[in-house]
Amino acid sequence: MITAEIMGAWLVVLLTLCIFSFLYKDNPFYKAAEHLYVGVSAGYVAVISFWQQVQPNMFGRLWPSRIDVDDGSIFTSVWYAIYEIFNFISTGFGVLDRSIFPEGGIKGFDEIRFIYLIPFILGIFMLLRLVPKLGWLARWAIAYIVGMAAGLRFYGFLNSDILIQIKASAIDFTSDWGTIVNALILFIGTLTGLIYFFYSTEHKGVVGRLSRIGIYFLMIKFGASFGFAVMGRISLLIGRINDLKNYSSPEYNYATPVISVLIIICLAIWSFMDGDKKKESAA
Amino acid sequence: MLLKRQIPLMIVIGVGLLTLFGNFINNEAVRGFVDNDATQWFDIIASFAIFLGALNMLKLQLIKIIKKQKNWQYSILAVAGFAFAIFAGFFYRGANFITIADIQDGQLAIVSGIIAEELNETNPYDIKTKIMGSQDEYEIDKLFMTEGNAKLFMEKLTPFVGVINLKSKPWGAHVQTKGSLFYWMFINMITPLGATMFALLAFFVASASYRAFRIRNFEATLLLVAGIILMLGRVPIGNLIPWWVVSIMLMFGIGAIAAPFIKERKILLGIVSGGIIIFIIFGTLMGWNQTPPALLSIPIIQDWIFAFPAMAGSRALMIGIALGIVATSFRIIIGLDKSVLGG
Amino acid sequence: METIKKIFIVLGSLDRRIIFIIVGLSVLIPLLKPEWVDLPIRPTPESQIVFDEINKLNEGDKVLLSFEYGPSTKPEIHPMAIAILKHLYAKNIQVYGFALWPDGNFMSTEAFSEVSDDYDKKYGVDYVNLGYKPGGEAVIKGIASDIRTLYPADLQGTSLNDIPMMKDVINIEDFDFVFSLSAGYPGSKEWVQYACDPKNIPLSTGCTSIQVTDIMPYVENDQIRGILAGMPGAAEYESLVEAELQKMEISGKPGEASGMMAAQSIAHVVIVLFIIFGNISYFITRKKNRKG
Amino acid sequence: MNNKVIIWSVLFLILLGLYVLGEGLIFVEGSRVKFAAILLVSITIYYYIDRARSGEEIYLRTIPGLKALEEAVGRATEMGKSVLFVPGISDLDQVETITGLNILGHVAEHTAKYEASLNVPVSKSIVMEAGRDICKESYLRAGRPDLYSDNMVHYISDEQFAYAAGVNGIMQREKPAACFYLGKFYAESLILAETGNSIGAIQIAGTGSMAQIPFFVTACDYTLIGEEFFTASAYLSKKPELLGSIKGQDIVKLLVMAMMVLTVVLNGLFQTGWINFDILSYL
Repeated sequence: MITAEIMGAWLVVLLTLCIFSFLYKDNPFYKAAEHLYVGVSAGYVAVISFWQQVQPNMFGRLWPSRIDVDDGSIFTSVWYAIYEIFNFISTGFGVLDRSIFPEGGIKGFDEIRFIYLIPFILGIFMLLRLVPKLGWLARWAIAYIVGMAAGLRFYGFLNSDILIQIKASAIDFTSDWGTIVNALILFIGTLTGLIYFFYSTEHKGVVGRLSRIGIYFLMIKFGASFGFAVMGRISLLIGRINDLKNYSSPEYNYATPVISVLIIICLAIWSFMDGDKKKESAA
Repeated sequence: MLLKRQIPLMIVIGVGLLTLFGNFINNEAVRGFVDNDATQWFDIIASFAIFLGALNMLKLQLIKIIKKQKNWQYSILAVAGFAFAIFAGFFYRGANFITIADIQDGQLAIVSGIIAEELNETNPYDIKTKIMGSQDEYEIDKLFMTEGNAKLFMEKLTPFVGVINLKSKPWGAHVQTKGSLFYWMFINMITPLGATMFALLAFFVASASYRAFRIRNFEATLLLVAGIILMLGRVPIGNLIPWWVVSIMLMFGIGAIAAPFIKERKILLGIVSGGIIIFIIFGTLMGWNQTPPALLSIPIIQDWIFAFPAMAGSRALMIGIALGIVATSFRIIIGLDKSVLGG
Repeated sequence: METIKKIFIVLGSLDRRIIFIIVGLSVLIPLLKPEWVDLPIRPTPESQIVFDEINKLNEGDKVLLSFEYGPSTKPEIHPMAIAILKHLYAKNIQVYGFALWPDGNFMSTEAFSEVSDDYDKKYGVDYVNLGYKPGGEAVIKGIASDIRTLYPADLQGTSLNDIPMMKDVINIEDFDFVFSLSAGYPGSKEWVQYACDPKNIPLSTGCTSIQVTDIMPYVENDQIRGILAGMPGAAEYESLVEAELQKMEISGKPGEASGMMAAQSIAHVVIVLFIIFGNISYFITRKKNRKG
Repeated sequence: MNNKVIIWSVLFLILLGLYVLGEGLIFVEGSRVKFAAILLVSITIYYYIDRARSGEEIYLRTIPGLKALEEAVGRATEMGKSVLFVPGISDLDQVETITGLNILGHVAEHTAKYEASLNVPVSKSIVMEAGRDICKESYLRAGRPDLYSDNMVHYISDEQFAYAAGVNGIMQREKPAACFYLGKFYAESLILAETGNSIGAIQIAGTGSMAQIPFFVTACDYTLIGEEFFTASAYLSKKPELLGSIKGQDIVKLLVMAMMVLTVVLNGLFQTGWINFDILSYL
């Protein structure tokens, strides 16, 4: 009996093998899977950030549930009238059932924060970048993001990546010889590594020799990253082949073997036809 | 000119200084604004930037289809995929579940039997206790993608149960609950595509290891040797490598370092092979076969390389990069770097 | 000698697809037959530090577990999430789930549902999942200062006030330990810079292998307490937790990563041999060209 | 010149004094060192940017990578083969892409002078436009506008691996003598470097993406590592803010190294009890 579970498994195997088909050659299966991925992942991220951030934290603050906020003034009823208009639009003029703007406001916060109209407006400005004439408005929104990111990073990197690293270079001379020698290696390696990235003087004589030692330490670090990068990629490959192995069991109607045979046949036909086309165009 | 250049620049400088020095100001109002509201605004605008990215992608693909540029047929798939994600996110929820209440007395055993069979759990006993434990209504712990399947299961229960109704998870939470179409899309489309794209890299690394990674100078040798020792040291097979193999590798290493100083090929070969023979004889005499010394085991050497020389290089690089980012952030905050505001 | 040289030259121009097949088999065979290559797992010092740090926590402590990985890095990080949850549940520690990546929601839901039933932990009392918020560093700064402005409700939409274990939790200072399951940006580096350094809360991390060398300096001076490096790190932690569980007579399902160590080992040996053979054939062809 | 130094250091002391006075009232306690560090770094960098902008010549050492680029173009001309330039797969919003295009301008000048044919495959349409402007300008500056043609800079594909496959095709067909990879790279760096190696081309790479540096170092003849890449571009762009900023960073690097040595020495003395001032409590 075909359940959503089995249909899902077959789709997983099909998409996995389509991407792996790139190893043979760039072919229609790979192009199809790649474009599907571009479309679905863009939609996925947009839906998640709407339901996780924009709806609860922005609309939720502008129109919290009316019961705990209503002071009976005309202003609040006008304000919630706007809310109803938004809902009217979002449910396709009343056709669909209420989803984004539930009845009587969004549960979560207990007071209206009008100041959140600012990010709402800046957000709309960001979207206006698609409109050529009004594209410049997006700069205001980008300015906010760029400015705040710079402020956050200036403090974060200076504190954690420089000040605390200086503090960490202290060596405990009371410990045993082995630790002291290792700590000295660490200290010299860091200093000479920094000298390599020094641009104000020519790398000759003493500075030249120190920067040569520095590049050796950097190369050992890049060797470690090289080893880790290979390790990480192999782990991911193991994860995929493990999935394919699980889905080749009878419980999933032998999804992997069946689909791989089908793809191999289609690829053979395709490359055979593709070969002819190339011969014609070449001749 | 004011609107297009000056005001965005003022925003950058104002927000930048506020966020930077917000860490030092002591009064609650400012700190509250900087730490909470300002960050909330950042997150909200970041979400709109994500929408912009999605719409941009959509625009590109649609142009490709309309203008019938090369491979435009595949762009239809991209647009269809995007539409499917929006459909699963806003129009079709799924995640339906059933709640039952005031079960006719005596029927509890049958009801929990049916539920246990649906959830293919072994004994219905713990379902029975859960039902008794729930005050007014008991939510059956199974989410149905389509209302059709849910109704099928409800028919089996209706004869034994007083009140039964079909509900679904609230909008918004449906994006994470197991039974929703969105979750099905994540597990069966995004996971295989995303994961396999990365898995491809393992193949590319392998073919590059064979055909491109060359010991062209001393730096590249250091890099490859450190990489090999790390790769072998971090996996269980590393401890199987016997001590004399490691000593041969050490002698080759010493030979590589000495090579530039000793021009004569013959002498160099003599030193390296002589060294190996002495090393092995000395080792077997010292009984290293039974208790190999720590210094000659790949995982221990790997731990040392990881903890000290590689750490030094990593710290030097971290400080270098941090200085670059601090300088760039500084130029942005004082308004010197205008290119960041875009074309 | 001549024939060996000729073999290497032929090997030098091997077609890429043959290399792909060799790599594919070197991973598939150990997965199908793990018992052929059954090797003991030796924990590295850094994995041991992570284990000791978490073992030091005692009952009733609060741990912030942050999920910032997605499907493409799941094989490396998910086994860590399972092992950490087993360890925390076995010690009856309260777990608070957060996510800095959109996919983190699904990973956390899966991890919680996989482990919580075996240790019959109840949602809202022993563990809670607050879910994802976009914004990267800004979200961490928000968690560091005031969680309630950032999270009105948890992942299921129930407001924080009616979740028992959220009662006296205001911001990160109410947590005894932070563990970041990180696969890139935003990840453990941002936890160090915007939460754990400024508020000095102990932090440990399990991350993808590719990221290890960038956050190593934090590990060296305890800004991050130990590190689980990639799938081998996950396997090491699994073996440590299993030993601990046996001591506490709690039976549990074996970990996933340990089973894959055989495939990881064989694949590494194959890559190392590729590098060595590649270079030998490079030297021989270079010497021949110079002579010829 | 040195009265500017005095002005800035007096300003530094005043601001720090104000901060210390305001501690507890306006300012938070306990982060005096962080505040001083932010001030010191900002003033140092601004001081050197100011000197560069007031026309003073900023000395930066020659970057070996740039010399390697020029030699490679010369050798390509001798062998009568083309030069391939890959500006990475990211858009203009990435700093590394802009840096890569800066260096493209320099390379284009040399290909114009040596009359070597230049081929620049790109992955984003905006990068293509920017690349064409830069190449046209360089060919004009070298006095050979006749050699420039628009299809030197051409678009291949937005998708990562399809782009890499496309560039591989060009490499195998045209067999360029020199391949340059300068920009932001992800995993596709492996495919490019491997094919470049198999056709025996001289390969020079430069990127800020640390994860790709190990692969470039082992697969290419010369690699501009992280900061070297950015410095080379600033060196070519002759923009005062960039040159001054690099000089400022160098001086701050010296300060950091001095502080590390100081920490080790003072901490050592403190441990052996000769002084009772514990520097670690301050940092």
